[in-house]
Amino acid sequence: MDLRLSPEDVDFRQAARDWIRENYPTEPRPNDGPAMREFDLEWQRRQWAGGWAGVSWPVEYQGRGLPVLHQLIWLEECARIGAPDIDSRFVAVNHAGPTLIANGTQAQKAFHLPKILRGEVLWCQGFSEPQAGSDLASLRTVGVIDGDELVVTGQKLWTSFADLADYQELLIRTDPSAPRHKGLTWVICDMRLPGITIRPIKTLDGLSHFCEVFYDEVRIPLTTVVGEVNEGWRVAMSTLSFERGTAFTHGQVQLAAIVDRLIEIAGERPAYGRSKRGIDDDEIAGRLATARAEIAALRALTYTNALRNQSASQPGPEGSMVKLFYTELRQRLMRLAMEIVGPGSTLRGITHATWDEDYLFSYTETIAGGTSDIQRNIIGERVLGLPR
Amino acid sequence: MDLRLSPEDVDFRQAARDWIRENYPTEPRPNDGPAMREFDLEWQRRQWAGGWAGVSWPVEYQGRGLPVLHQLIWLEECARIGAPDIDSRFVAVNHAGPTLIANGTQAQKAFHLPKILRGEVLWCQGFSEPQAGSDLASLRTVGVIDGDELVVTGQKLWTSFADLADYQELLIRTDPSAPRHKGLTWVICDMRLPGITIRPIKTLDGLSHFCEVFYDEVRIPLTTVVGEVNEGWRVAMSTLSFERGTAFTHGQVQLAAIVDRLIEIAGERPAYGRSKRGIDDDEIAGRLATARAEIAALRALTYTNALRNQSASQPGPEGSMVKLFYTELRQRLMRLAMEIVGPGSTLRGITHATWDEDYLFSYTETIAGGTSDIQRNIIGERVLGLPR
Amino acid sequence: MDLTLSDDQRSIIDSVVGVITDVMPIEKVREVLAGNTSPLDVMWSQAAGLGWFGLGLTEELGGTGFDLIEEALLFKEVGRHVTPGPLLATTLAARVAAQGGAAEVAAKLLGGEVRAGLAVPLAGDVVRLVGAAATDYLLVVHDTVAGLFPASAAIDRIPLGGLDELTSREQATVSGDPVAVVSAADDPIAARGSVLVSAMLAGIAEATRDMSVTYAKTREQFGSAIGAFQAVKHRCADMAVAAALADAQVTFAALSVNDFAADAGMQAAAARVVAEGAALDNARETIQIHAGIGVTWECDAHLYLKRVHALRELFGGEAAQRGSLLHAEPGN
Amino acid sequence: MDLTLSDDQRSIIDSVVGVITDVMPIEKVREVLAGNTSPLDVMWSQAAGLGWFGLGLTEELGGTGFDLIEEALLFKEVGRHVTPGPLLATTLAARVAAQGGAAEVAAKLLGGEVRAGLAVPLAGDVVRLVGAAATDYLLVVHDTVAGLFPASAAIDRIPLGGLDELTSREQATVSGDPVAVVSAADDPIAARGSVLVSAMLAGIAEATRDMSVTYAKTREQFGSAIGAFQAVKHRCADMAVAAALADAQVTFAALSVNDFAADAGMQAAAARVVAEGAALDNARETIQIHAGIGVTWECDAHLYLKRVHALRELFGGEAAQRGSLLHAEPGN
Repeated sequence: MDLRLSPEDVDFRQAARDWIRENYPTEPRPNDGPAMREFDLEWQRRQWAGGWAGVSWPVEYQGRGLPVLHQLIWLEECARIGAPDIDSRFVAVNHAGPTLIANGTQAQKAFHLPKILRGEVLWCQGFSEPQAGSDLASLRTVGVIDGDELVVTGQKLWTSFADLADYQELLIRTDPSAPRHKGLTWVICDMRLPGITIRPIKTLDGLSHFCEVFYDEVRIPLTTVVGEVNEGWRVAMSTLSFERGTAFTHGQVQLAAIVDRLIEIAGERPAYGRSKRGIDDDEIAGRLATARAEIAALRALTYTNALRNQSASQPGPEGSMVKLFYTELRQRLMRLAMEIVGPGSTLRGITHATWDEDYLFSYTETIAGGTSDIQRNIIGERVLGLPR
Repeated sequence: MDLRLSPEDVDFRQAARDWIRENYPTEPRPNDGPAMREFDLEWQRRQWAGGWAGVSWPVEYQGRGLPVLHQLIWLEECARIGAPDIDSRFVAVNHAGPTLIANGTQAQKAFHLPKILRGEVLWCQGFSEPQAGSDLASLRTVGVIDGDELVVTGQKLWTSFADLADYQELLIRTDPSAPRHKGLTWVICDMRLPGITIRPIKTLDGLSHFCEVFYDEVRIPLTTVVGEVNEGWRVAMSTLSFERGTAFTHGQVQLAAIVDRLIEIAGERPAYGRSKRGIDDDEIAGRLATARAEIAALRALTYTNALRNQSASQPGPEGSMVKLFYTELRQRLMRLAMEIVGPGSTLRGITHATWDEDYLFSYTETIAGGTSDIQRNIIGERVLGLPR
Repeated sequence: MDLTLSDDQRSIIDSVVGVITDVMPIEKVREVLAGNTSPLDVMWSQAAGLGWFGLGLTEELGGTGFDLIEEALLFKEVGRHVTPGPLLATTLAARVAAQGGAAEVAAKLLGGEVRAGLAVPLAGDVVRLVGAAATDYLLVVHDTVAGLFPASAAIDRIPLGGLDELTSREQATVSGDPVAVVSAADDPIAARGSVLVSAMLAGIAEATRDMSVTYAKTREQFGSAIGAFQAVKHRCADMAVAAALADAQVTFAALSVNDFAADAGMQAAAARVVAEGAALDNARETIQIHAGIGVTWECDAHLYLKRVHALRELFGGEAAQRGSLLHAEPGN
Repeated sequence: MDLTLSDDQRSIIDSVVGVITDVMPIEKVREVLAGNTSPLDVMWSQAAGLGWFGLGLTEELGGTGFDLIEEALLFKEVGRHVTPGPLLATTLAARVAAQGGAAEVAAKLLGGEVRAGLAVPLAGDVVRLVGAAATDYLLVVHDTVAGLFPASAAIDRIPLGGLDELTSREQATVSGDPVAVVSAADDPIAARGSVLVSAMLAGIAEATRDMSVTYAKTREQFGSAIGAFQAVKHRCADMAVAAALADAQVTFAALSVNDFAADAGMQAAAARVVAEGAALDNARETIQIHAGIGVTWECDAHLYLKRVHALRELFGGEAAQRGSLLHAEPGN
């Protein structure tokens, strides 16, 4: 084992750092709407043009084909310099792309993969439903085969960027008579098809992070089915596993930045409602030190998982450990931040305009993408082998 | 609502305090064995002689017939002055007595109740078994009716003071064909009957707090059945409810004493492995302050439950709240104590000879009498009405 | 000692709940949140009519003659229903006015004609105004003294953000003379305020427990109500324990402070610590148990969470209680 | 960067596990606990024969020429098996002797002829001896310097209690001259020691996780294995996360300290904090998951819990790590 970067790794890091510094968008990112879409796609296009898109995507699909370590380095460098988080591009680049590479037809790959890397399209995810949250397999949106089309009717919930996306990873029930996990199908849904209605959902921070999507007899060509009809559960699970691997690298760098900033603030003023400088308050200082230790350990675990699993065809359930710990740590850290800066602080937030928004948003993170309880079930059952 | 004691209450408190101060045993309590039994029974006898036994037992059973508030005052005064905890007398005075009063025959009451109050006998409990811990209803010790006797064969576990007790609250299966909770019977077992073997269990603190009890065709008269044959579950549940009511009053006063002592120690020296005086370390001081707040609230909850439920025929499941919070708080507090005094401290412990023993013993408290998980099940299902 | 509710106390609770469910149910709270203040005006006149602002004030001073415990029962319901408006500040302000010799101002406050906001002292004359938007008086509460000022005494008002959209926050400087002053030795306004904040927090802890339990009984996943899963069930149990402790301790604190008991300071501090913890943890768990629904604007969970943060800054938060707790003499 | 085990590293682990399961399985640990030291002597000679005490020492100095990471792998197994005996002190003592010019003493330590205990500096010359009973040398480790003394240098030895019956504790005064001294600038003995303590703690976190998972799969209550209940399952999941974090961070710390990396101090401190938390929490949960069984002397859970407490006092506990963490420069 060796932590030191090889000369090639060091060169890659330096080259990445130099290129990002020269090229990342420094103007403020629009908060939402088409302007944000355009901003994010432009940044993706610039990466493509610079030869940095798809660092660890296979070369045959125009990726760089580099090891996962370089992917991690790339993500860390982007985050450290303050380049935009992958955010709206996440589903396309980190979900849909890898899923198509693993499960798509030649035609699907040829059509979609270049559009993704070149920054021409955004994707969104369509898994959860009102009655199928944690219990994803109970979803009810149905697809009826009619000739060479699927006719889809139902409702999806918690779809981020549905209003900005071109395509959707859509999971539907195609065999209502089959057991829960059987009879599901994973299709590529064009978000501009007739019969689709999108409604943003306002979240507790006053912003809209999610949408509801309604499907009224939406006709989707059968050629867009990924995997086989009624094989959708297997395809979806592989997609979720991708999410739980290195997906939180950017966020982890943000956590480190949050702690750096909190230590700085604690060195300047008393914690909210207290009398001593935050850093001189043993309780505050102890919690900040522990947070830094936990962030270091989370990074070590992310690297360990990623580097040990790079030969595996898809990430294992260990990704749930990173997701669970990362989101809980983030929420815990934001609660500590509230103790230090107090509500209504005029200090600028780290990932949102204000610390209040950063704080409130952290409540969504232990829920979105599978609640902490669901992650603990996965760890207990799939990593530790405990009975259901 | 009024917190102030009435003149009668104040008089009772003063009289109790005066009497206890004059009469409580000040010589060190033997650690175990017949000497401890004799010590505890002698203290019970002295209370009887002084007219203080069974403060809230009904007058018809030679109790004082006083309200539960006086019972709480009595327990607090005993604990504050440092009189012995009820400990080995607990099952007799707080379990068996109330259970017999509620469920016993006239003959059973006439025979046993005076012996209990007068300090002639100790009782122990025989509910848990190796395969029936949290899942009490799965117990396997069988009793077969043979003429006017039950022939009992099996094994009980975690029986405190089995080696010192005269009688046992014994729960056995008398109808193996009935569903789990049916077919159990609650009998009074004379611990000197032939066929009983008792083996002490050494616990993690190096002491023996529990015993195993083996029954090999032990013949117990049917006249000792409390309630009806196959009605034992109901009787046992009433007994467990008693345990979860005011049973922790002495312990709560001990908690307060532990915090007092820790604050004193923290004012004299640095916490273990740290550099400042404990009381000047904001983290240590904050945890001590929080502990004191939690102890105050636990006392308030105990009083509230007791005084509001005194008209109920038996304590409700709310007692599980006190049991859960008290035992978890005690363990948390002992972990804090280890942070302050460190392992191997030569300072005297509060309830054991050393802080180490106090600390280790706290691990048994969240388990004995129903684990914290079982308490949470009871609160969830029986207090909040959540589904099983 | 008596810890059961008297008939009077039951009527007070019933009456408060009646008014709130009638004129300020959660839909109306959301109207206020959206900027429509008329439900607040309706509630205000009813509250004044029923004597809410003088519940704990003697009849000679224009009040109803009850005690702090009855006020605590009222404010527990206010917390439980995330009721908006400067109810606490106006109640305390009426008390200060009445006892500080400003009988006319007291009468107006008690009668609902005018309202007061709170001013939390920061440094020198600089204060943080909390819930003081559109109020006529400002109550500045120090540990040792409480002073009532006309709203015009606050100059250089700068609006501040805050988590709770229903509680305004501003920074300002207070200048000029108070219309009434009461020293803590005569009447511990800060201690009463803190107990009533604790009561609101205890109400929030109970409301969020109830919200979670109700949802856990009805929401189905994996073929059964989620309350059947231990992860949810045990969390609800912990919420119930926290709420029960907070409620019991608030009662002890209210009675102790009212009686000027020797351990009143410790009891009030304990109530604050336990109630803050219970309210914050329970609000947090309520969001988590409601999962996706829990983070939406339409779910009430965030209203509770945000209110907890708004309340914590009044009359000294958890850290400020440490001294009273560490140096407490054993009670009786 | 490479985070997979090399073949050499796998062999080291296999060999260590082989020796321990052969000569010091838990039954033998309990024999040592009962006062029979012969299993310890057998283990000691095998350990010396396999080069455990010089694993991280260069071949010129009599070692095997591996690095701190290989020592960490060894001590993780030592932690995992609650192996008794002053293995860590002897390993570090051999290093100090070899580098401090006491070649003969180094050879005896490496060869298993003599053993060393640790002396934790308290104030002045007063130390706490840990695991120093029946040892021939004492290693006194300060942050800046480590000195090796003959056992006779410790005078006024007073036995102290302690939670871990397998680790002796005494108070003593050290006088006289060291046989060897190494400054931290040349070789950071305290940092290496702390990393190896973290490795033992990480091993304990894994062992207790495994013990709990195994029990949860086999113990039945209410008609199913208790691991099917979320209360148990989720606790096991949290234990797994804690153990995985500790293990990963110990690896980063060992590699960083060995490389004299710029962020080595932060990495080592982080490993210590995370591993202490994981070991203590997991040991605690193991007792609770085993319930009644868990608090018996026969259950191994308490051996782990007590060992955690014995390890925490070596080379600066959690609170001592704060400075390194708060003032850390961002790493690479």
